[in-house]
Amino acid sequence: MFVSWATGLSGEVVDQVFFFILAITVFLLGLITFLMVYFVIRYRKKRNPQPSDIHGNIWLEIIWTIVPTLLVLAMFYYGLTGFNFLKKAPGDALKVKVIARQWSWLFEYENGVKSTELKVPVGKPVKLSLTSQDVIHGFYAPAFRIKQDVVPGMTNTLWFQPTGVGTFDVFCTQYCGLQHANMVTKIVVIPVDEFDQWIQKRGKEIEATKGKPGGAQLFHEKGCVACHSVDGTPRVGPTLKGLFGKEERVLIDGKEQTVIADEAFIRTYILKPNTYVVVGYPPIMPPQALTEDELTELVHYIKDLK
Amino acid sequence: MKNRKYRTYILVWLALVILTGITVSMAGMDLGLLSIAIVLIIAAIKSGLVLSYFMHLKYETGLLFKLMIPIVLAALTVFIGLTFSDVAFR
Amino acid sequence: METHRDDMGSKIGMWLFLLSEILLFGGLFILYSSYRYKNPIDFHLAAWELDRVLGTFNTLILITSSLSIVLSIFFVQKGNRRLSGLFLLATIFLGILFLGIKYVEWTAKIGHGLYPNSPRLLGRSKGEILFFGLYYSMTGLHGLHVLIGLFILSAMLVLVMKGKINEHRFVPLENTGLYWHLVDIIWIFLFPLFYLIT
Amino acid sequence: MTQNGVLEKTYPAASFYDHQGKYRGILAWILSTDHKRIGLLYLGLILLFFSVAVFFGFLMRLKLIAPGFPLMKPQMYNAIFTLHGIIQIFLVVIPAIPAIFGNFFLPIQIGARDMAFPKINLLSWWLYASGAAIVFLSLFTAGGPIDTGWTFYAPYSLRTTVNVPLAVFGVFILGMSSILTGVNLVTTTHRLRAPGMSWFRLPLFVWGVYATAWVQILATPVIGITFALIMIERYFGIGVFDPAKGGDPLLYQHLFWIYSHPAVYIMILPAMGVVSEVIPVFSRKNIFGYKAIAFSSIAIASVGSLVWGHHMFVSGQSDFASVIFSLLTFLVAVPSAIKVFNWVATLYKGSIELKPPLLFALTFIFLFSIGGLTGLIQGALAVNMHLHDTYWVVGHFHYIIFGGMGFGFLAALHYWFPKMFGKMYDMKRTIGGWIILFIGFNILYFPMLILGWEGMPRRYYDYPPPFHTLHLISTIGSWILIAGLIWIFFNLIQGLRRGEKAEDNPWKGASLEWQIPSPPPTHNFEKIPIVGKGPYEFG
Ligand code: HEA
Ligand code: HEA
Ligand code: HEC
Ligand code: CUA
Ligand SMILES: [Cu+2]
Repeated sequence: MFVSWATGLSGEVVDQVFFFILAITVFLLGLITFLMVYFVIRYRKKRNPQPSDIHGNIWLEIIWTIVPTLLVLAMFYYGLTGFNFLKKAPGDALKVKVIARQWSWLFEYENGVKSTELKVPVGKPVKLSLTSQDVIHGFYAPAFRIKQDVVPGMTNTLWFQPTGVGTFDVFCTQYCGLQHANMVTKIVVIPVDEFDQWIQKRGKEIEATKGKPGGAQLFHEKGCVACHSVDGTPRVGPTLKGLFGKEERVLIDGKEQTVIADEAFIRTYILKPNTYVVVGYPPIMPPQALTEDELTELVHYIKDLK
Repeated sequence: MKNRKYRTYILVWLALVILTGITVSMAGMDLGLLSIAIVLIIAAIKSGLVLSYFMHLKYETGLLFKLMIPIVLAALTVFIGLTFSDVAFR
Repeated sequence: METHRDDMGSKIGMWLFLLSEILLFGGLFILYSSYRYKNPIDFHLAAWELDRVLGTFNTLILITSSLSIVLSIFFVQKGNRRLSGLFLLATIFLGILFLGIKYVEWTAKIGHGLYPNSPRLLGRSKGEILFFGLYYSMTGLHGLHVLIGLFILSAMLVLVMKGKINEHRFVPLENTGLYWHLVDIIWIFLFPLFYLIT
Repeated sequence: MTQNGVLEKTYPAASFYDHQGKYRGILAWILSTDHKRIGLLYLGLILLFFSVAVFFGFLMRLKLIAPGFPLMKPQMYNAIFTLHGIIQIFLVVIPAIPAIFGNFFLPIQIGARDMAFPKINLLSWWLYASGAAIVFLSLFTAGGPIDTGWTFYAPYSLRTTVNVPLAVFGVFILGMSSILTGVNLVTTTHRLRAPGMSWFRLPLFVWGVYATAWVQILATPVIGITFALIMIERYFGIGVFDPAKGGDPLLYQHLFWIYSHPAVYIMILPAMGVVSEVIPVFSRKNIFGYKAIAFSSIAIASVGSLVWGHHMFVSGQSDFASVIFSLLTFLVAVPSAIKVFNWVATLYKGSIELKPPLLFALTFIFLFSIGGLTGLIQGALAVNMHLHDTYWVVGHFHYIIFGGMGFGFLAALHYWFPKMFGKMYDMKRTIGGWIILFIGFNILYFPMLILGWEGMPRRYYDYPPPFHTLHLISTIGSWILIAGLIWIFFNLIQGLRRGEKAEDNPWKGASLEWQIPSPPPTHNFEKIPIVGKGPYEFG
């Protein structure tokens, strides 16, 4: 029934704290509920017609001030130790940059390899540094019990250490607009040698293209896929299949017009999406920071989507 | 007694003008952080004068009047202080 | 049944309202102090661009208007409604003068291309953008309070002239005074924060 | 029972309903400065908004009944949870108890004829009504209903194309209404207490509302300026919250929560006051630890203003701040614990009659405890990393707001119903409705806690299939719950229409409101009473 059992060191730490506090609270809830029900039955009017006049008891007040204070301090302290662990990444951690934008994730490894899924080796600490290109997002991997908001203008960090191989969910937990619920990806934990092979292979590919990825790859990496399909199904944005040369109904400054989707049109659209709005779609496409090369590649790719 | 009050008001006004003069001339000097402190202290003195004489806080009786300004100051200090526990340690 | 009158109660109510006004500006002070802390140099530079002479002048105007309203209350309590009215008029005049100078200041700044979202401002450092963002919103909010104060003062003037406010019943005027002083106090802080600390 | 025999019922009971004032018809209500009429005006509007928001809650649950359930489009869902949150928080639970029952009963309980500023009281209601109208108006302007969540986090709220400025302007107006109500309540408590009504003879409801009123005065302006800045930002682009211009989005969150965390105590403190009122009356016994309960209200109000950062543990605020805020969060739970223990101790050796008000009050204690204890769990730094922005939080605050404040509200309504309307409802039927409500409530919200622990994020219009079962259970719970709610309110309406005439003091309460006729006459007291004993000294 449970979706995600804890995994990773962080998962174990958080669960310990969780169950510690849970135990105390369940006990207290049980106690209060029991007393409440017991008193209502024991001292109901029929059985106890004459109430006793009790105004209070200073000793009881002191006890039930001090005991809860001690309990909450214990909870705080335990939570703090876990927090200290979660916040201090070991120095030898594998470093990965995480880029969030509406509504997709991109992971960038130190050797320049980019991926839309987070592939990591088992048993090694991984340190993420998270940045956002537009609004606030939240990086959340429930199985590892870790979460960190991704705030534009700031670089936040997070670390975890997987203890077993497998594929784990990543959700976006900070509301970021229309497709917030679809801003999901995976953490794929694989054996160390498999990971090394993968990253080297991808690294070589990058070298082969001199760090210039092709259009198809850019289309994924820049997050276009979050909103555009290339197979004809409309998503948040219109499909880009067969776009080139099509006559497109667009709003320019609020006025509806027909334009031909030529190269200039596509270029402008990607650089300054607010210039046009395709009729029938919300005006929400974010502007992209692209180099000239990347732009050319992308436009080529879109032109070829027949 | 009433007339004395009249004179008090004018004196307070004079004090305010002089204090303004001091801050403005102070600001020309380059004392770094110290000048921020001095300028703010003078502003606090000025508002203290306005509060106690012009706004009569000095003459009001009752716990509520005595507590009001401390409550607000405490609230503001705490709000700024706790915000700074983030801003200054990030 | 006659509605009973509680002068002390009205005053307490007014003070409570003023407390909430202080915290309204308090929110802006939180922002100001945080951004100043993060961008000390930019704030330093930007403050040089404000006109210190006009600022000082405006400070003196508000201080003096505080005196005149307090005198207006003083005279109405003594039963001299004519003098009270005159001082009220003086307060209103000073308030208008204050807003006039603010207007000159703002138009000069806007004329220089320094206004929120202006291309010139966006070309500057982030701290300066923030400084001017805060400058406009804080002095703007303060100006709005002065403006509201002016309306209330004018209403009071009418009441004093009609004799509705007199030596037996002057709490509304006192409360107006409290409000006006608060506006003054806020300026006492705004002035050094924006014009002086450089 | 009279307070030292001073209060004699010598006058003809011309209730405030029959009062002939300047105006007739509807105007006699919406222009009335009688605190009781204003209280009922609030009641009407709040119940209206509440039913709208519950309907939205129902729609959300329906959408979430199965993965990919095609009830509505994503944008629609996003707008609905936003409206649900805004309406419930700003239009319903924040004003509910202080504005309805505080208005109606605080003056009576302290022996006053009206509030300190009756006209401002009326103005507050008008501001409330206009603020609400503006919020609703924003739904129909260009761009469609707002979709930011009730938190309006920047920079999303600055970028989205919907009409955020108008909506936050509406909330701004609501804030002004709230501040004025607070000013009125504090002044009334200070100035209009009847002779002999010393601070420690005040009913605990008055203490609760009094503490709340201070929070309203001191915290509300902060959100006022925050929302004003959002408006200015949208229209002029000053940049204070916009990271592209150097602004810091986290400062927006600080300012937002500086108000919005204390706001949760605005919701709960008056409800706690109600519970402190109901429990002694139905156990026929003085409240256990009067001063402890009174002071803990003040403690909650003041320390509660220092913990806002627990909403930001994973936002990227400094670790130092997180540690401080977590510590303070745990400490503020202690006064709540003190209250709970004192309430339970009051039952000890009482002579208890389990009538509807007491039933709701005890349910309050149970559900509030669950809500509060889940709050402790997510207040622990390490655990919050996991639970933040998941359904656990959704479960927490529904337990504590609806289970707490909601049931406190129902307790208040059933306790004072005979006094307010002069009619009695059918108590047996209330109990039937309670059973359905209680079962539905737990089926609806308990699965949310598990869902959250399993990692289901909030504000998701869709979810992966493994979460299906629990969502399904929760949705079924919402139907049961709404059935119970309809049952209970239907019963009250029946009571209004054909209930028996209520006695002046059906519960044999000792506080002042029970010493005057039901419903009260326009000026409450013929002669201002002289108070000679505490509010819970029976017999
Ligand atoms: C009426 C409203 C209300 C109240 C009273 C509370 C009360 C508390 N809340 Fe809650 N809270 C909300 C409404 C409320 N909350 C809302 C709406 C949100 C979400 C906002 C959003 O993001 O949209 C939220 C979110 C929220 C968070 C942030 C979660 C997140 O987003 O990550 C946290 C974290 O610490 C928290 C903690 C607490 C605590 C510790 C209390 C304490 O005050 C509780 C005290 C009560 C008890 C402890 C129970 C009674 C006592 C006993 C049974 C005796 C035993 C007790 C001890 C041993 C101490 N709340
Ligand atoms: C007071 C506040 C309140 C109330 C009453 C409710 C009532 C309900 N809520 Fe809630 N809800 C919120 C406040 C409230 N909600 C907030 C603030 C959010 C967050 C929004 C955001 O993320 O921005 C939220 C979010 C929220 C979500 C999560 C959305 C998401 O994250 O995707 C869901 C999902 O099912 C939900 C469901 C429901 C249901 C089914 C009901 C109802 O159908 C339940 C019926 C009512 C009761 C059980 C109450 C019992 C009785 C009374 C209250 C007495 C009457 C009282 C008065 C008239 C005051 N709500
Ligand atoms: C946040 C969602 C989103 C992302 C990410 C996004 N787009 Fe768009 N796109 C849209 C929407 C919505 C429209 C149509 C309306 C509008 O916003 O103008 C659109 C329109 C377009 C058009 C015009 C289509 C037509 O039918 O005329 C092109 C070309 C385009 N996008 C390319 C891209 C490229 C290339 C990328 C990635 C670098 C990208 N988009 C990323 C949402 C997005
Ligand atoms: Cu990205 Cu939610
Ligand atoms: Cu909180």
